[in-house]
Amino acid sequence: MKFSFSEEQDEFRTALRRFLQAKSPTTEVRKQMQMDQGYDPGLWRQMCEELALASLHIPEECGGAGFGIADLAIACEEMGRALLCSPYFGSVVLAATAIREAGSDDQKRHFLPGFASGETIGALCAVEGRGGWAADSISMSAEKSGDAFQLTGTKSHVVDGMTASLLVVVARKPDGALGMFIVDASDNTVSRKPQNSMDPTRKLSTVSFAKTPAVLLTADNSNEAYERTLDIALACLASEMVGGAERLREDALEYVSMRMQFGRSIASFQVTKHKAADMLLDVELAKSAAYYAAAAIDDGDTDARGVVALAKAGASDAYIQTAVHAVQMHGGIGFTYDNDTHLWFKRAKASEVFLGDANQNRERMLQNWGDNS
Amino acid sequence: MKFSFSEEQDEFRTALRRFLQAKSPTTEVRKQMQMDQGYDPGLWRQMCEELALASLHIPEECGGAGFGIADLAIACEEMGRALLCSPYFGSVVLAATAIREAGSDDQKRHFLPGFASGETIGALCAVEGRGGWAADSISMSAEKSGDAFQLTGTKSHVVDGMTASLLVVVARKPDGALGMFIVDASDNTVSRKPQNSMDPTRKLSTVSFAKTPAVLLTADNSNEAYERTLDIALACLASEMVGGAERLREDALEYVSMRMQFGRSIASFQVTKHKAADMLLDVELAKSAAYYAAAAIDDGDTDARGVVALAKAGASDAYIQTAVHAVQMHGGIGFTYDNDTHLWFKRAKASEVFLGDANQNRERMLQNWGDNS
Amino acid sequence: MTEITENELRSQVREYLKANWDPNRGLAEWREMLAESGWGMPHWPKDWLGRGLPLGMTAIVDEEFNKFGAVGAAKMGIRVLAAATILEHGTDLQKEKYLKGIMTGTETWCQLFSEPGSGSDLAGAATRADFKDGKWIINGQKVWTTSAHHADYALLLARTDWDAVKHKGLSYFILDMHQPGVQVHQLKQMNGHASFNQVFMTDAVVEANMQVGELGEGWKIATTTLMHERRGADSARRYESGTDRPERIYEEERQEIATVMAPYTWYPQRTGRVDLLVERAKAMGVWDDPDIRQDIAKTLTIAKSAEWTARRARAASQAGKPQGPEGSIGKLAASIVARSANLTHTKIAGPNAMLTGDEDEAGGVVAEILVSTPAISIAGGTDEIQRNIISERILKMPKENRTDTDRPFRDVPRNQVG
Amino acid sequence: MTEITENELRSQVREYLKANWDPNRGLAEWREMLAESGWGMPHWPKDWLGRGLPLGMTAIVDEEFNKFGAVGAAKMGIRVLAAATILEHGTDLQKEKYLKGIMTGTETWCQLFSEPGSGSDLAGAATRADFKDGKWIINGQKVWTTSAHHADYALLLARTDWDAVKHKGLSYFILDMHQPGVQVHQLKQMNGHASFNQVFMTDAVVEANMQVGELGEGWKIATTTLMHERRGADSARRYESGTDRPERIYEEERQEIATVMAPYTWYPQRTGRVDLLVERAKAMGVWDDPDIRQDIAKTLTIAKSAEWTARRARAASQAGKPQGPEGSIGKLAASIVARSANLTHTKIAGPNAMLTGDEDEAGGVVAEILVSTPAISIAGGTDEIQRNIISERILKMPKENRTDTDRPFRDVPRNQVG
Repeated sequence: MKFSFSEEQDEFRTALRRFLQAKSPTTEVRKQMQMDQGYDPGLWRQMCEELALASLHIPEECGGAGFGIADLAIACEEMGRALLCSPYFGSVVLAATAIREAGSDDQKRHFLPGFASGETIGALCAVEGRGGWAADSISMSAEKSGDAFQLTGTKSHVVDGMTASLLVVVARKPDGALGMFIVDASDNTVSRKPQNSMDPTRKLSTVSFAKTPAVLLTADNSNEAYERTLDIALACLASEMVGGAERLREDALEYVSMRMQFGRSIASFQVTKHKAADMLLDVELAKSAAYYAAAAIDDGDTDARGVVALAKAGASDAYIQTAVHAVQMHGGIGFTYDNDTHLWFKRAKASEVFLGDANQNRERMLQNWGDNS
Repeated sequence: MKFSFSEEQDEFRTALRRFLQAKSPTTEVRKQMQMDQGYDPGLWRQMCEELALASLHIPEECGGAGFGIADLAIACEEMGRALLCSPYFGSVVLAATAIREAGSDDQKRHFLPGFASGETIGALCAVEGRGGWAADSISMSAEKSGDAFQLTGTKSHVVDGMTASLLVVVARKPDGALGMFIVDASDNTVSRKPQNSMDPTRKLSTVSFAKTPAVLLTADNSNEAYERTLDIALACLASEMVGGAERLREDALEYVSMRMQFGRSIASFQVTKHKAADMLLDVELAKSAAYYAAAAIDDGDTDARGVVALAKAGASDAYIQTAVHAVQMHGGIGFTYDNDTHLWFKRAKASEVFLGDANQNRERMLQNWGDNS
Repeated sequence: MTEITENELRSQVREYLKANWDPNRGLAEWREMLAESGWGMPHWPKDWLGRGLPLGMTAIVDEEFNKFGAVGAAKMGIRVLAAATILEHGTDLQKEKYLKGIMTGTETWCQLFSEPGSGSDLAGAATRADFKDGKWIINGQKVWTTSAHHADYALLLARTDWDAVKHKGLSYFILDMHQPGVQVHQLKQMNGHASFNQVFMTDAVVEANMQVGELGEGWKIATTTLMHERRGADSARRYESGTDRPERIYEEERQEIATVMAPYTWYPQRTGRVDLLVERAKAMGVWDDPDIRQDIAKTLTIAKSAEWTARRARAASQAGKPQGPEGSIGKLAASIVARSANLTHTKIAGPNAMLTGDEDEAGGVVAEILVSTPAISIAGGTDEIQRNIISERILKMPKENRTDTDRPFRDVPRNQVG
Repeated sequence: MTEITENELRSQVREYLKANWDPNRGLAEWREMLAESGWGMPHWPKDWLGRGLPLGMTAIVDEEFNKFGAVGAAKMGIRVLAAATILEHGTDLQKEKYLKGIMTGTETWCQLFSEPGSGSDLAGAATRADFKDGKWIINGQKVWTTSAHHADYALLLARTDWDAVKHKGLSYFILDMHQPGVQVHQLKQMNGHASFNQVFMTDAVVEANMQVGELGEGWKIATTTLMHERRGADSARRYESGTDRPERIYEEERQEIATVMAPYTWYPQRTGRVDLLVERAKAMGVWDDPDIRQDIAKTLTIAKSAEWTARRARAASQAGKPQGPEGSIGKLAASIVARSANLTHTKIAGPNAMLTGDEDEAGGVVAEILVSTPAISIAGGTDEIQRNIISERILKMPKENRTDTDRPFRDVPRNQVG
């Protein structure tokens, strides 16, 4: 379903949007983003228990709902729209996906039920320094220690790293290929430090390991499990971004429709109208790509990786462009802290480079471009 | 004088503009562009004899006026504005400059007076196939033959190649460095074929050599003479391009100011006004860079090469953007053959890649970027 | 109209074709038979060469024709708009006179709406129709007419009342193109093609009974014509290639298609031909150039996103869902795609972007792209008009204050056309 | 005013400074002396603390002061606009009362023009001034005020006639900021700084003799204030760093500068800091990345071109030539440069663009760029207003039809401000 959603999906979206409107208004976003923890555990429990949101793409045999990435992406889109403060992306989209893609059946059955119920909060540790998410930027190596492994070094830009109880660490196996390793976050060889994040609604941290015991996820011997994890995360991020972009677009339109200048509605000025039309175009195009990308993963398309990268590159450009326009359409008030526009602007800015910027994803796109795409 | 022109320069520009308005209206441009020769020899004689246009940057001791590149660039700007059909760029800007930069004093005294008087029409043969103007794309090698050299191979994209009596050919010397060689165009080992040019106001051809005798210009042993020739040509081209862009901008503005739609002047629509403002910005910025670049060469600035490349990159983007806007502002009529807009549009299109496109010139710019630019 | 099931319909068509189809017949003869039987335009009324079938069922008839390899009625070009307009607003006399020639393809139509003086403002038409001695005398100039040079009749919008407001003073006529008062000139475009005509009318004559609908209702009727045009844009202008079978009727059909399609050979190029980018980059040896790769990827990103947006819109309409905004932005997106593709093709071609015709390595295709894409943001509604429409109809933003619709048209400032 | 030659002037200044300058004096004491001698504001009239020198000659005085290392009169902030306005439109009483405090720096001023309800439309001010019992009673809200929280006086634009048309109902006042009816709140921006204030006036009082110029002429006077602001924008807001010499008067000057400049520490960042691009790319190890190089070069191209355009404008005005269009596009160009620089810095920073404050490798500077550039296309006239100005004033295109200037202001639709 690359071009439409099922009735169930539409209903799911409507219900979730209503839920987030009630639970995550910007007053609540502002409250959570100023706290270290960065989210409301009560709300998290409600999300997981009442709406089963953490279980969406986790296989049924692991306690999940067994839905596809398209469903996960709907959840992300709505969360991006509401700018929900939550460990959802870090734990469900990144960490759980990594285990889903790299874990053996036993490992999945052991770890994933905790994610599905929301009891486990995980985080994916991939980036080193300023290196980014690309596989070839990752050099931490896992030392063999008896049957298990030991990790040493520091990961940065770890989303929800401070709140996670379980860490999935990307590191090189003795054979040089990337492996993903499970680490208990409470191990006393693990030290964590919050990073000052431009987007305070998404908490980042560094995580350091010093001969930390780690369990290799064993289902996949190549870099592929990590790459697939990235694909899924990129598709979800693209959806989250178009959700935010659409919200910005709608709010800016509402603002200019309400405001007068020179004795007439600001929305009546032709340049405002044309800018609003361009914003609609930007957001709708990015949306179509995000929807297509998530469905391409579910459909197992051979060119899914290229298409996903396209969606993220498109979302990067569209989100920040929309945010810039949205501030501008608000005029001076749009640059103030009390106006909500900057909350999404900062998410747009951080998302621009999260999981690779538009340039990098365009290159990833062409390297994985199907002939018949 | 990077930021202003002298009174003499202003007067020169005014006189030349008036001359070209009279001699090169678009009716004349349309007439010349349909002919093989592509220019009016009578007008060429008048330009050279009455206005001494071909002599501007040729040293006084070689029969020239001994002016600088800034003056040459003014001429090019006005010719670009008028879309003059003339071998000026091919002969004066490219070929004469090559001799000026690479010739020994004797050689200059021998060849340049003919250029200055307009009797000699030259052409620079540099490009091979689809390779472009960059030095490392040129591989034709000059064979030593006694005291002289012999050339074999084909050059393409030769501006005014069909009408030239003297050819300057860029080829590799036995030591591998680029040399520039003088060839008599009427030698029976030289064969020429017109290329079908997108911009019919600037004629292109291929020129083939078969053991053609050639004289090396001997003042410079490195690639530098060719690179300096390129610098000067790029600066002149940038000026020519901003001249054309400004004309397009003015004509489009005049058109919308004259035309009514929905019972009001098209120029009264806010989006038309804002587009016109953006066009002014584009053209003025590109103009400033073109002026600065030409003066930087005259001033012998160490970062002149980078600045010249900047000017061409800026002009490439500004000219085609202006042309696209100009067609659009004319509406359907702007897409017709009878309307003049397309004449400049095609010049803009061809100029976009002439002497390297914007990407290539941006790279050339950074490779030659001064720290204090 | 009695209800008919799909299966019944299919077997009726098959039966008819089995009995009558013969590819060695002449095209005109065959279409005469179709007119008589009603199978050529089965959704037309029974009284008027059709079978009164619901429009939704014509696809079934088409399918059966295709299975049989049978040629259908003439449907390309303006003729279908003419038929729709005449069927809806025409008199019996007009239906009698024109419908058969339309469907058999023996008579060709063009549309005389746009004027050089009014551009995107179709309702600003200033061609005069004056009633003198029982006839309409037409004076004025039309432009952007496709195929006027071989058209027999035209749908004409002309002003009959200069004291009425803009939209109320226009009337709708059928103009016989074969008369001394009608001069047709080809209008050459910047890409060298001549897809359109200018039509000059100097005391051209329309008989009184060739006026369509009520006097002063011309704009309303033209709007329905335009609606049919938009609806049919996909099918009428698609690149029909016919079939290469050898029999006589196919040969005649191929000629017909070639004539109708002649003005459109460059249409694929005005879209920017994103489909050629990767192939051209490889052919020119720049597929590994990182800067060009970025340009290609950027262009592909908007092009694919636009394509998927169009498919989202189609999926929604097929599912009977209310159409979202995604349906209205296609035209504007196409402009952006074409512009981006133009610049990327230029960078890929490098120095060869300066060449054209047979010098161009892609046989002239790339050069044609480079000088054709500007059309896409003008033809069929400029980008500016599209943005007006999107902002007003989709985003419900206020309309521009109009000063041209509230006064007699003669008092509205307008362009003088030479 | 007697003519004086440049040399005479120079020797007069030198003589005065030789006799009086002492860096160990207090700043206030020294400026009292400057006020008395007329050397602090030599272009002010002789009767009003100046020497009646032509404006063009003040640069010579400044030069001599600089050579001596002598501190001049207080010139930063809104004070120069206040002085210019009072000198031009004020009463003798007003000059008497305010000019000295302005030039000695002992009293600080702010400007209360903009309102939350009218944005770019300054003349749409709806703050009321009602005349009651011999005083003006002010009610309303102002915004985007710099330094209101430590200002002593304000230049105030308020509406005195609601039946007059928009531009004719405003009057100009001097408001004493130290009164209970005036409340100042800091206005925090999205980048965390608080450079501006909101000012709430609730039955604030202006004595009758503190109204400036004629009643109803407020807009006209405000326009001259704004003209002075634009003219002085370069000098008043430039990043004065003072000197680091140890003597008392320099220390006091440094404190003064620091106070005035406090709101502006992030101003360099809102320009996008093109100057840091190459350095940051090298520091982050991406100077060889071809895609990033293109982005850097694109940004540098527009930035340098804009800089050279500004210098062309300056050269023309210095040569006394009529200013061409190049003078009017600087503000708009700055927006484009800042936007491009923001995106390029983002790509250079890579993942670290997600960090801020001390996490940012450039000590917070890059992060501050990323969230500050949106201000440049809004503050001091939005991009949209700039484009209106360019098209109307430079390109002479028609003005937008106004519906707010031809009727009593009370009938003009406007925003309700909470």
